Amino acid sequence: MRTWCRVVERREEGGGNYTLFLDHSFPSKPGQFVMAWLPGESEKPFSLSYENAITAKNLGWYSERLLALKEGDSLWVRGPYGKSFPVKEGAVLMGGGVGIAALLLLAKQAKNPKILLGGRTADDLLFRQEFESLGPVKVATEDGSLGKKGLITNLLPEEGQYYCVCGPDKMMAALKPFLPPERSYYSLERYMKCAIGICGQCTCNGYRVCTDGPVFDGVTVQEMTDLGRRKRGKSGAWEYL
Amino acid sequence: MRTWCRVVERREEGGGNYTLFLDHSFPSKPGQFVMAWLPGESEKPFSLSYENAITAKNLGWYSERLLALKEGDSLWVRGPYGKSFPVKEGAVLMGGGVGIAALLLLAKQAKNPKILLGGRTADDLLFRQEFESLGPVKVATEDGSLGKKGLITNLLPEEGQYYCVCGPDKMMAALKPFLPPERSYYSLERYMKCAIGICGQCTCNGYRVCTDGPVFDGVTVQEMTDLGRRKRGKSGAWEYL
Amino acid sequence: MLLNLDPPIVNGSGILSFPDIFELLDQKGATIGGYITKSISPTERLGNENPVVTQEDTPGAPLLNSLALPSQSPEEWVAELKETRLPRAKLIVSVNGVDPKEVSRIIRMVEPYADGYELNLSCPNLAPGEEESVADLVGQNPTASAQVVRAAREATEKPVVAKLSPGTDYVEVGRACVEAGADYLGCGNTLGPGLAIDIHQRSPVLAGLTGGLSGPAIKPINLKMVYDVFGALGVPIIAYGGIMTWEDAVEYLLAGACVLGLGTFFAERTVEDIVRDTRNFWQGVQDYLKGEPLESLVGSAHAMRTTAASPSPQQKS
Amino acid sequence: MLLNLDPPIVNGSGILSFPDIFELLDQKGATIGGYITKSISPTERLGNENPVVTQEDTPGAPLLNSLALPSQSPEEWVAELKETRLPRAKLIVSVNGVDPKEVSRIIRMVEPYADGYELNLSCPNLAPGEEESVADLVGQNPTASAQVVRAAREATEKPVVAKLSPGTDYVEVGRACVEAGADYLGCGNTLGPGLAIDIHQRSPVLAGLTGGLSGPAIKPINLKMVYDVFGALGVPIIAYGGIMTWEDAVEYLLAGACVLGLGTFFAERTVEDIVRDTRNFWQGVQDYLKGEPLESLVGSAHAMRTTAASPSPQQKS
Ligand SMILES: Cc1cc2nc3c(=O)[nH]c(=O)nc-3n(C[C@H](O)[C@H](O)[C@H](O)COP(=O)(O)OP(=O)(O)OC[C@H]3O[C@@H](n4cnc5c(N)ncnc54)[C@H](O)[C@@H]3O)c2cc1C
Ligand SMILES: Cc1cc2nc3c(=O)[nH]c(=O)nc-3n(C[C@H](O)[C@H](O)[C@H](O)COP(=O)(O)OP(=O)(O)OC[C@H]3O[C@@H](n4cnc5c(N)ncnc54)[C@H](O)[C@@H]3O)c2cc1C
Ligand SMILES: Cc1cc2nc3c(=O)[nH]c(=O)nc-3n(C[C@H](O)[C@H](O)[C@H](O)COP(=O)(O)O)c2cc1C
Ligand SMILES: Cc1cc2nc3c(=O)[nH]c(=O)nc-3n(C[C@H](O)[C@H](O)[C@H](O)COP(=O)(O)O)c2cc1C
Ligand code: FES
Ligand code: FES
Repeated sequence: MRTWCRVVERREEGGGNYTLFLDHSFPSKPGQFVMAWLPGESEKPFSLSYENAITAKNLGWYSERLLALKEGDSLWVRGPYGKSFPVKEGAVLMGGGVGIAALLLLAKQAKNPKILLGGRTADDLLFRQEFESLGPVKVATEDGSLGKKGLITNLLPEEGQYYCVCGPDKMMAALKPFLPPERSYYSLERYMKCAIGICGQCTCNGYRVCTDGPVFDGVTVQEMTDLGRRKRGKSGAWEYL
Repeated sequence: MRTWCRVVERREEGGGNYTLFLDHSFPSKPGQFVMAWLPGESEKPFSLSYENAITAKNLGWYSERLLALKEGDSLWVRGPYGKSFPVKEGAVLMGGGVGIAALLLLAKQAKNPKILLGGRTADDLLFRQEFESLGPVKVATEDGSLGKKGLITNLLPEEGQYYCVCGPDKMMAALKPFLPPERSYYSLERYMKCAIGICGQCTCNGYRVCTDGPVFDGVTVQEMTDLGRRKRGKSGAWEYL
Repeated sequence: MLLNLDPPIVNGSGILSFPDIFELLDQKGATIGGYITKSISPTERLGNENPVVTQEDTPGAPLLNSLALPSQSPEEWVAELKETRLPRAKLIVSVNGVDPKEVSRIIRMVEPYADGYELNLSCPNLAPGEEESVADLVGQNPTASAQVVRAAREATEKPVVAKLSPGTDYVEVGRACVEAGADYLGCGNTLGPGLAIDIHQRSPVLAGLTGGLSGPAIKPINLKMVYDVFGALGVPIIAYGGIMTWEDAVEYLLAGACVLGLGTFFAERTVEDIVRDTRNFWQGVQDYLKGEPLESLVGSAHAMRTTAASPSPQQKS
Repeated sequence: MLLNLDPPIVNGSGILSFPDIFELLDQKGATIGGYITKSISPTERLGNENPVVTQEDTPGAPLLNSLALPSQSPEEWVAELKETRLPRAKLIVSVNGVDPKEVSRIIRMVEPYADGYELNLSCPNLAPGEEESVADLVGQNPTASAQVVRAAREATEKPVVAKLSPGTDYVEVGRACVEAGADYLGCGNTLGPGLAIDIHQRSPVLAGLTGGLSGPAIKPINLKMVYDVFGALGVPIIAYGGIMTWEDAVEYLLAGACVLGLGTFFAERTVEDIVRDTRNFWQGVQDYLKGEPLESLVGSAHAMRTTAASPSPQQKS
């Protein structure tokens, strides 16, 4: 079930984000995720930023341990899991925070993508330079250090065939009213245990994010009253955002 | 593991032999066998005489029950199992008793086969007419009722590229000295339980007939001191022939 | 009292687990007649740290899980269940059978929202001051199991299922449960537990060390359990253990089950997959039955085995 | 006393079973250091009628067998063993541990031909109608098991293996066996037994009704057994249960085994397959070891689990 990987490179991406390149590739579709196991610690979900890499930010105890890995250290990976973004012409990619990591593979595969990035400060705009080589990039920062000042919503409207969003729950909930449900896709994050759809831990309005998602179409997301509102914690109890 | 089959035809072949045609085919190579289960009775090995049929003679309690099956009755079949005869040009097929059943598929697939049959009496020469449509047939009967009087060895020498033999142990042991080991193949019979090579029941000089056979090359058979001499009975104890 | 599930198909407790998932599946038309909640504990439990599941890559390998019964508090469950609307299916509340008093307290709390109960007897049988990891299971002990069932029986008139474990003296435990008032026996929980070791890490994979086995690998064991329990006690049985196809379902019905529990079945199946595959699953059972009532199938593998020449009981088309 | 097998690979008893098969494999160069006979009973036993094996078509499904210990008489075994020549491998005689007196009688009879003994303390699948399964009780009972081991110990100075069953209190039974003089514990026999039902026939498949489970499906259970027994008793262990690949072998070594037993591994493998695949199997273990002695691996999954940042103990190439 798990592949034993070694870290071949730990790349600093700015804003406290690091990419861990592994000695294995996980052939996957853009938006799919893997479970990364650190023995003695835990196992958590991460989007594939490259087919052989995950990108994380030090947000808590597990990501701290993860980002302490050095070249040559071991990590065990299973997956990829879940549904992916459609890969078509005319995608508008909208990312915030470390959620941006889920969009890089998509930007590489979709024809003529446009990219909108949001963050507190310029440093948070993960992979900005790489995105710029793939299509037109617009950015918004809360502190105005780069691009438009304010939230990513300030970059709208933006013409496109379809919209692919990944970022914090609150950001996605905020974007929802601005995007056409039939032509938009959202990648969600929930606490995961099994990642194979049996335990029910990762539910958002009854959809299991690990298996029914993490990418959902806008029509489904339209009905998700829990988006931006609550997630299940480790016991299963609701935690309100 | 087992396929539920129904008998679609029970054909009398003469000499107390009957062919049970089934509603399932078992794609197989000539010489392979199946295990036929009659619930509440037993499960025993039978060569495929056709890909959808087995042919048996009433030789004891199980074959008696088996041949009591009527059109529409059920039989459970697993397999095919085991190694097969080579299918090439210039085969000489030599069969005796109900062992002849193992040769019919071979006669159909090999180019220009010659067929030698032996039996106590003309009635024992299973599938004689069918073989005659497939190549030149010579027969020997112990009572002289058809062909040469005596044993099948009396039909030798016979020119051919290679020799395929199936019959009672004693017959095969008797033929052994007359045939070139490098160009001959023998199909053996031993009491079987698992038919998948684990229980060891069906051994002949350490070879498991179900998995290493039932078809063995002449070089291997040359060394088989147990051929025509002894078989393991149900407890595993040797029974001398 | 019977559960009257239509169709008689449920999820295993701890599988899917939560009311919002049940609501979605029921609304989307999954062919599931009853949903069983995650087993509720007396207080909130976080369960084990990840990894909580592992499985070899060989197809058909057993799934090992060491979730270790995470649970919201009963109060939080009540809040959720209050909001739960299942237009078609029944809701069965699973309760961890740790302590008779707590079982009856939990049942009284959720009683307005439940159509029935399942008691998970595969919980640590805690002696006072005893650590959870060293305790035997309640389900290994007929007396302890009966006490839990009796507490439930006194707290509700709704159907009560006592869920047994393979690897216990399940006929005797089951008998005690039935005498204490259980309407159904659940056969059975996960097998084992078993172990998986990562050969590169050189240590056990699961954070909880060992995990219970589920999936097709355990079917012969749980099928025998159903066969034995039906043969000895003849009570209604909910079957769990490697039910993946309608053929598996029919095997369990013939052994003596009257309700089919799906667990590992749901792995890697999306909502749409579940809607389609549960429909096909149930259709497969229907096609097999060819109009014969399901009840006539239940336990019929216990009849004398037929002999060679007699035709097979089911006519082939 | 130790068996000194080179390599430490054996067949499981009842698998391949007979001396002529061992001779052929040894002569053809199979990478097997010891061959274990079919378990010998005090008198001839026919075993169950066919079918004695069944398995679902799903890949990885457990194999069920109900051979029910067929056996030549000890006299016939002696006649065979007298003729047996294994140029390279050791010969281990398996004895059904039914009755201490019979065990010691059988051992004395075959003593000139055996390099060691394995005592089969339990057999989950006895013929129907057979008296209350004595063997089953022996394996579940530490005292009865110890009596059988003691009888063997008094009859021979050669290595004695006590083969335990999963689903018993195997640590306690194992402890009693070691105290009674067993040199090795075998972990373990088949799991269950389990049941398979033919849905068209509507009856159990195996003529013996139920059958013991073997193959990859049981690996997590028997692996835990090895882990538990090694952790509690620290004695030499022969592992059995779903060992199909060198990775499985390494898992068992890490759990605490020092000898690897192959059973279902042999299914559908010809002599040539066995010669090639046992060589590759053992080569896989060697490659993993990269010169590290095998002994240092044994039981090393019991060490403290390493933490995140510390590098994996095995250096990857
Ligand atoms: C499908 C999926 C894909 C994911 N992909 C990535 C990824 O590519 N990179 C990545 O770094 N993480 C990703 N995550 C989140 C990741 O699994 C962990 O939750 C994250 O690493 C924090 O874990 P922790 O134990 O370090 O922090 P925790 O102690 O669990 O959390 C610390 C704090 O950070 C907050 N937090 C947790 N995750 C996030 C987040 N993703 N964004 C903002 N705040 C957060 C928590 O709410 C909490 O307040 C993904 C999650 C899912 C479900
Ligand atoms: C690989 C293999 C293929 C086989 N193919 C066929 C087949 O195509 N057709 C078929 O009828 N049988 C075949 N057999 C034999 C078959 O499995 C049974 O042994 C046979 O049907 C007799 O079983 P029974 O229980 O009726 O008789 P039993 O009571 O077992 O035996 C009755 C008597 O018949 C003798 N006998 C058993 N089998 C034979 C035989 N084949 N030839 C001569 N004497 C025999 C026995 O030694 C005994 O004396 C095959 C066996 C093997 C191992
Ligand atoms: C991940 C997981 C969690 C489970 N949690 C519970 C639980 O909380 N309560 C319970 O009674 N059974 C629990 N079970 C057991 C299942 O309900 C079911 O009895 C078992 O998995 C056998 O069925 P299966 O082979 O179809 O999965 C759990 C099983 C799994 C795989
Ligand atoms: C067909 C068969 C027959 C067996 N007969 C015996 C036996 O006679 N004595 C014994 O101790 N174990 C017997 N066993 C158990 C095996 O030796 C082994 O312990 C078990 O199959 C687990 O290993 P595996 O999963 O590799 O097959 C038998 C197993 C099988 C499959
Ligand atoms: S994490 Fe278990 S269902 Fe998604
Ligand atoms: S019948 Fe079992 S090995 Fe051939």
